Order: sequence, then structure tokens, then C-alpha cells
Amino acid sequence: MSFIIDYYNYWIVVFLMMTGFYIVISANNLVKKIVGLNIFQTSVFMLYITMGKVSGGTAPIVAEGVTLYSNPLPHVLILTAIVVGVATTAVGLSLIVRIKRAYGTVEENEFQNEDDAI
Amino acid sequence: MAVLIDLVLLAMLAITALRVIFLKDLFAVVMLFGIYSFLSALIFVSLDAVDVAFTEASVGAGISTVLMLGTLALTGRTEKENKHSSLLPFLVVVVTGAALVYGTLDMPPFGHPDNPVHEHVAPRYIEQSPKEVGLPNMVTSVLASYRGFDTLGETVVVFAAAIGVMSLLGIRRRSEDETPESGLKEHQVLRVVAKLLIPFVVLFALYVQFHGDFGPGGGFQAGVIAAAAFILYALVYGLPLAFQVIGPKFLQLLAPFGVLLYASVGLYSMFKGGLFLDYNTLASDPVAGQHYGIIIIELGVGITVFAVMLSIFYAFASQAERSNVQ
Amino acid sequence: MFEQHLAALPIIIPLIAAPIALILGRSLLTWGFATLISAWACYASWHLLLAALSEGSLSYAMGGWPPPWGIEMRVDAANAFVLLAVTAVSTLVLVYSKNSIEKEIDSAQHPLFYTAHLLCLAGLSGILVTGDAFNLFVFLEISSLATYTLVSLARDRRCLTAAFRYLVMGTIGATFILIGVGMLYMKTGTLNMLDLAERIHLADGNRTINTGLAFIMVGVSIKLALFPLHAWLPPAYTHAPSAVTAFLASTATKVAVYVMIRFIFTIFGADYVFREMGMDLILMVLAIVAIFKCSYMATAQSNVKTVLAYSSVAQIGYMVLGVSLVSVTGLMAGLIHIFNHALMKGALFMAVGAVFYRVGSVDIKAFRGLGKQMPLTMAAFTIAGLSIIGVPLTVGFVSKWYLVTAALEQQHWILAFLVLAGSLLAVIYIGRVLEAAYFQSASDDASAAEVKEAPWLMLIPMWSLVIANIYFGIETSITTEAASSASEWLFQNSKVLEVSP
Amino acid sequence: MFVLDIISSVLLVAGVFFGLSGAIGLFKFPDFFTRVHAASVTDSIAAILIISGLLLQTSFDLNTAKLIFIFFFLMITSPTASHALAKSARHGGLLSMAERKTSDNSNTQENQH
Repeated sequence: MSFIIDYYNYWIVVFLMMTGFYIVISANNLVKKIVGLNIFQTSVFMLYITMGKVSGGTAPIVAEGVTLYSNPLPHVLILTAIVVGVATTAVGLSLIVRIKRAYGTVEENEFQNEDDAI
Repeated sequence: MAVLIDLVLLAMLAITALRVIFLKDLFAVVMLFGIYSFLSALIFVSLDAVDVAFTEASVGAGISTVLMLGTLALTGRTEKENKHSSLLPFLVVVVTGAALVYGTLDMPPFGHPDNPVHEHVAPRYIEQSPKEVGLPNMVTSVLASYRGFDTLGETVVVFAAAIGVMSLLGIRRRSEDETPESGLKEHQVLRVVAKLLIPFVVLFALYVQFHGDFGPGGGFQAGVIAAAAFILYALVYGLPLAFQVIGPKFLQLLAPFGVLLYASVGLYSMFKGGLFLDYNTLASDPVAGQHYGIIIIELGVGITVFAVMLSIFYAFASQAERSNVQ
Repeated sequence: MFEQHLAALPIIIPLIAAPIALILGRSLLTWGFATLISAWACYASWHLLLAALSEGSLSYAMGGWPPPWGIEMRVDAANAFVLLAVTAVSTLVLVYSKNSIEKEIDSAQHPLFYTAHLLCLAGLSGILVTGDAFNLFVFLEISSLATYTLVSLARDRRCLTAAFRYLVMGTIGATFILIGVGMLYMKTGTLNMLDLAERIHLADGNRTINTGLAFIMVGVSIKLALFPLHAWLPPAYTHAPSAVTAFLASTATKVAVYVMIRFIFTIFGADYVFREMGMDLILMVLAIVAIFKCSYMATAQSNVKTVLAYSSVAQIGYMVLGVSLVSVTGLMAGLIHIFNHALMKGALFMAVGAVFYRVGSVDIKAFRGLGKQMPLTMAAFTIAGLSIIGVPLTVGFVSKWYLVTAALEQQHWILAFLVLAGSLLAVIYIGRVLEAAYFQSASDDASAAEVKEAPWLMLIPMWSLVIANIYFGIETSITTEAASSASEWLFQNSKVLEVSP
Repeated sequence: MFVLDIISSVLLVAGVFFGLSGAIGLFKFPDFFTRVHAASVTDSIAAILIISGLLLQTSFDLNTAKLIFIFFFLMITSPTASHALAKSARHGGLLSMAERKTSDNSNTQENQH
């Protein structure tokens, strides 16, 4: 039982990551691919934050009467990663807008057919 | 109790993520992603990562969702039925997931204070940073000082995204006479309320910017919130008016300026005989130097993030207006 | 001041220059500025290599915080060597790109091109020099975002889908690396590479570390386009503007190979990766399949850029093969090939770009008769092509020589044979282009008759690389010395029980 | 303090009740406008009750001020959001259930004639 209490968080996070990953590699629509990518990344962020948690600790901001803080380093890393993620999303979405204008579709198999036709 | 809240949130996340797989309505998919992002922000709060939660809520749920909706307006909102088999992706995912679960088996137990993560590097941040850097918010200390180079890199990533979006979409200012009716002219209530709220939003952004040393917040969140205020303005009053308030050309100068402001702190510390980004050299008292350094670089981050987020929004919105005209 | 900050300069210079380039905003001005900056970074990395060779390794603590609390820049012979290649190629490509992008990119976007190029350079240098596993991820993303932008700048609409595919694959790769680094951090509590190396085997229970290794290797393999994860590379290289392809083909994947070497040798330790996890066999098989499959694919293409792109995947196979041999000579062959391949592919793609500049097409039919019309360009193509094949007196021969030597040291006769057989396929795909250029006559229509030699600004960087191809093919001592000391250094610092002679 | 705790719990429970009923309404109600109505119950009365309940839990310091600010902004934004939503739907030509019935009836009558 304690084994499950110790690990349930990791396992659910793994499940979420794989859901996102599945959307990325299986979706045919490019917008959905980007949504999947974001879900994948957000779930990875959860993995990092999970490992920074200390049971009974508080947020790492100095407060009187508190001795146990959660680990601030994963928080810093994930702050960085979130911003990196939104940067990638923005570039990906603007590529989609251009693809729509150039091909008239954002379904992967359709513009692949068009490319092959040339 | 905390475990229960965690479990409920995680279950809701799982349901949201699974729903995304099967939905064909992309508008709903994007809204579900917004929900997913908010839910994960809640998880972050319950795991003590308030700064991260703040960022996730403003960046992930806010800006990303707005950009995705903007894309949908240009590309159509339903996904077509695709026929090719999803067996191979499923197998890949199962194998990857199995590898990850195998990896979790030796992971240190959740929340245990003796875990290696909490032992080697982190104690110094927790114990020394209030003395060495002088800020109560350890996340800000680590972000801006100990790992300040990461944060410079991150600001440059944001800048790189702006370069990408600008080169792909561009922001075109059309002459006044061919400007279509834009903004929400019909919504009288919305216009009044927006006018009322925008000053408060900007004020809040400034609070987040300069209070980041003491509580959750900092340049990233502040930049995004300030950008949100102008995005609201542009949505309600239309792009041409927003361009008169803050023009795209000005933003194009502001974005590199923030990065340069950040880097110039590093160069100045080199000039004063320290290493790159060594804030101790900025003033005679090292702690005061740290404080100056962090305030300036957070400002640089805020300026760049604000300018980039707003110009990315401008780029998407001007595309949408153009396609409306055609 | 220069000496003191030497280890940080190659990153900081382009990083700060990129926003300035955007502010400058004029095409010609940004071109001159970017070229000067890149040349300066190249000069700094030359000094860095000299310093690294004499002192072993240099460390620079960003922000004055000692590692592992702060972020450390760490330079040794291996990364200084690759860094020199990257900055040198970047400078030459920038000189070359003035004419090339005038033809291929809208003039309003020229400042964005140079800004993105500088960002990409800064990102690649950051990946090479940093001594912190998470900082590596940040710089990886800087270079990747800049790369997606650069690829999508071309006028052909297919560049958009290529860039999108690259973006999705690249982000998956980066996220995998992030997962792997997270697992390492979870077991060790540190992110500094040297610190990780010390603590990684103290951790109890290997399963998390094993998984971390697997995820990092898969993530890096996507980035370096190791077979079968190379699907993004041929379209991206084919449809990107020529100057971009020349830069990326000779730097981006090479940096990823370096990252793989760094993770294997410095962080995990060769002993663990190869003996316990059996990675050498996996890498060797994938490398050999890559060499044959992709060389074969290269022979079947009609677009010369696609031919060279597939050839790049095959050449990456040679580098990985060198690493997978687990010997000082093998690793040295891999490192030399990183440097040499940058020289040859840079020259080849520049020549192809020059053909596009004059003829407007890179289809193999467009090369007919060019041997007479563009003699200097085609001569450059020929020499660099011979170098790919591995003809003596070129750098390609040097790489192949050490690779075969390394294989023979371990009595891998079959492997040595396979390396030579792979070269035969290179003869075919390079030979097809040369045949079209020299032995087929140009089509008779008037437009083809007016094709002239490429402009000087394109020929000079192209021929600099060609001359480097020959110079380092004859005067081998410089590169072999640097590569062998880098290789020995990597092995000494990676806790290998017995180093093969 | 004990009395305050009781009042606060009552307020919180009432807030949760309205939140829940809003959520159920969102699922069960037949058309768009009634659903917006249900959703706005969560925004308005549920939020008011929950924030009032929380206010009584604080010790009247900075947190109280922050909660009052949140209260103030919610009171402005959430009715506006509901209003904008309903108005856009009207603008886009969506009819309420009653209107649809009458238009259906008139259509069928026209067909009969």
C-alpha cells in the first residue's frame, strides 16, 4: 500500500505524458498535434514538480515559523521550460497558418498528397 | 486530504487528456487544453510550486490558448476523419510508457524529505540564498542569480520565437481607408468594462513585476499579464486603434531592448572585474549588488516577454483581419 | 579581459549580437555585422582551442556562483575542436549568404535571416560549451527555434511542411532529453555534468538511470538524425534556402553528435553505457544500416540537395560508428569526421546553392553541361565530392583511414569492409552528378547558354572550404592531434577500466 | 471565533451547493441560453458565497484585502463575460428554445397550408 502512495503520482503523470505523446504522433490535424505537444510537455513539467515536493513543506518563500520548504530548483527549471514551450507553440502555430494559406489544408495526409503530386 | 485533492485533480487531468484524443471538434479540443493547463496549475499549487502555477496559468492557459484559437479562426474548426491506422503510434506509446514505468520503480518515494533531490544542491538555495542574495522568494533567487544564465537563454528563446513568428506571418499595417470595421462595436458593455479593467490589469502587471522578489511573480508573468491587457484592448477596440497605442515597429525595438538590458548587466559585471552576470560586483555591498542585478534583469525579461507576446498576438490578429477582408 | 572570459565569449558574442542585428535592420548592414561577429567568435574559439590543448580544460562559472550551484561553462579539447569548426563554417556561410539569400529570400526578411543565423550560432555554441545538463536543453531550444525559422524562410511552400515536421520531431526529441535529465536529477540531486558523472553511480537502484539513459539517447538521436529517426532531415535540408542548408548540414547534426559523445563519455561513463547497457552494439547496427540504406536512397534521388541530405544521414552513420567502436582511435575517427564532414558538406551545399543562384534549379538535369559553364563551382563540387567518397589527399580519406584502422584494431574485418563498401555507394551518387555536369551537354535553349560562373562572394567561401579539404587532407597533423588528444581526454575522464591500445 | 467559523462553513457549503447546481444545470439544460444562465450561477452567487466564507477565515490582513480585490473583479468580469457570450450568440443568429418552437410551429403551419 505504501508503495502505491509513494508512486501513484509518477504513474498518473506517466499516463498523462503518454496520452499527449499519442496525440502528437497519431493526430492528422496539425493544430491537434500542437495541442498534443503541449499536453505532453505540461505533463513532463508535472514530473519535475512532483520530485520537488517535500511532504509537509511549504512553497519556497521565506516565512516566519516555517522550517521545511519544498525544493525551489525544479520550479526554476520548469519556469524556464514553460516559456520555452510557449515559444515553440507560437512558431508552430504560425507555421500552421502559413501551411493553410499555401496548401488550403492543415490535414497532414492531404498536403503530403499534394507534395507528392508535384 | 492533500492526497485526495491531488487524486481528484489528476483524475480530471486524465479525463481531459483522453477526451482530446477522440474529439473531432478542434474548438473543443483547444478549450479542453485550456482546462488541462488550468488544472495542472492547480496541481502545481498543491505541490508548492506557486511561481510555476502562476506562469502556467498565464502562459499555458492564457497565451497558448488565445494563439490556438486565433489559429483555428484561420484554419477551420473541425478535424477531418483520417483513415490511416493508429496501431503503430499506439505501440510506440505503449513501449515508451512501459519504459517510463520501469524507470519509476527506482524513483525516490514521492514527497520524502531525504530524497537525493533535496540533499545535494538544493539545501544551499534554501539555507543560504536569503543571506547571499537577500530575497525571501528562493525561486526568484535561483532563477535570476544562481541560474541567471538559464534565464538569459530563456529570454533569448522568447526573442527567437518572435523572430520566427515575424518572419512567418509579419505584421502588416494597412492604410486607414481599407481598414475594415474591426473590434466589437456592438458590445457596448464589453467596451465600458474593458476600459475600466485595463488600467487595473497593467497595475497588477507592475505589481507582479516588482513584487516577484518577495512573493510569486517576476518578469515572465508580469510581461504576459501586461500583454494580456493590450490584447484585451485590441480585441475589443480593434487592431488599428491598438496599433496607435503601441505600434508593431515599436515592439520590434522593445523586444531586443529587453534582451540587451539583461545582457548589459552581464557585460557591466565583466567590466567591473567579475564574471558574466556576477551581480556581486554591481555595488560595493554584494547583497545590494544582487538586488540591483535582479531588479534590472527581471525588468529586461518583462520587457521582452511583453513585447514578444504582444507582437505574436498582433501577427495572428492581422492575419485574421486580412482573411476577413478577402 | 579577453583571456579571463575566453570560455564564455563564443556564446555571449553572438547572443548579444542577435538582438542588435534586428535593431540595425538593413540588409547590407546586418550582413556585415553578422559576418564580423561570427568571425570574432571564430577567433575566440581558435584561442579557446589553443588554451584547451595546453591546459586540459577550462571552467567558467556564470554569475560567479561555483558549480554545482551555478551554471558552469566547461571547455576541453573535444568541444573546443567542434566549436572551432562550427564558428568557422558559420563565418564562411555568412559571407556566402549575401548573394545566395538575395536570390532565395524576400529582401524584407534579410535582417530576420541574419538575426536567426546569429541566434542559431549562439545556441549551437552554448550546447557545445555548457557544463550543465539543463542549460544544454535551453540552448538546444534556442538553436532549434532559430533553425525552424531559417528553414521556413525559403520561397518554396514545401519548406513550411518540412519546417513543421522538423519542429514536431525536434520538440519531441528535446522533451525526451528533458525527461532523461529529470530522471538523472531525481537520482543525483545535481545538474552539473561533472557532478552528475561522480554521483550517478552512487545512486541505489539502476532502473531510473537506465531509463534516463534510454530517453536521452533517443532524444539526441532524433536531433542528430540517426537512422531510423532521420525522417525530418531530408525534406528540411532539401527545401531550406541553400545558405541555411550549408550551415545546418555542416553544424547542427554535428553538434548533436557531440552531445551524444558528451553524455556517453562524460556523464554516464563509457563503461556503463557500452558494457552494461550494450549500447555499442545498438549504435553499431543502426550506424551500418544508416550508411547503406541512406546512401542507397541518395543514389535514387533526382534533386541534388536531397541526394546530399541523404548522404548526410549516411555520414552521420560513420560518426556514430566511430563512437560505437569504444576505442580511442574509433572516437578520434568520429571526432575527425565531425570536423571533416563540416568541411565537405559545407562546400558541396555551397556549390549546389551557387548552381541554384545561376540556373534556378537543383534538379540533376539542371547540372547538365555545367562543367563548362560554371567551371570553378563544379571543380569545387568535384573535389568536395571526392572527399565524401574518401579519395586520398582529401580529408574524407583521413576520416575513413582512422575509422578502418579502429575497426581493424579490434579485428572487425567485416566492419572495415563495410566502411569501404559504403564509399562505393558514395561513388555512385556523387558520380551521377559529375556525369551530368561533365559528360552531358547542356540543353540548347537560350537561357541555359547564358549561365555564368557564380559571383566571387560565393566562390571565395566555397573555395576556402575546398582548400581546407585538401590542406587538412595532406597536413593531417593538426586535426589528428586535436582529435586524438580530445579523444584521449574523454576516455581518461570516463572511468573506462581498460582502454584499447 | 467559533461563531465566525460556523458562519463561514455555512457560506462555503452554500457556495459549493450553488457551484454544483450550476454544473449540473450546464449539463442538463436544453439549450444554449439556459446553459449560460446555469453557468453564470457558478460565476456569481457561488463565487460570492465562497469568497465571503473565505473572508471570515482570514485574520483580516493582506489576504483579506486580496480577497476583496478578487471579489470586486469577479463581480465586474463574470457578468460581462456571460453577457458577451449571450450577445454574441444572439448576434450569430442563435434562437432561444421558445423562439425556436414558435418558428417551428409557423414553419409547419406554412407547410400545411
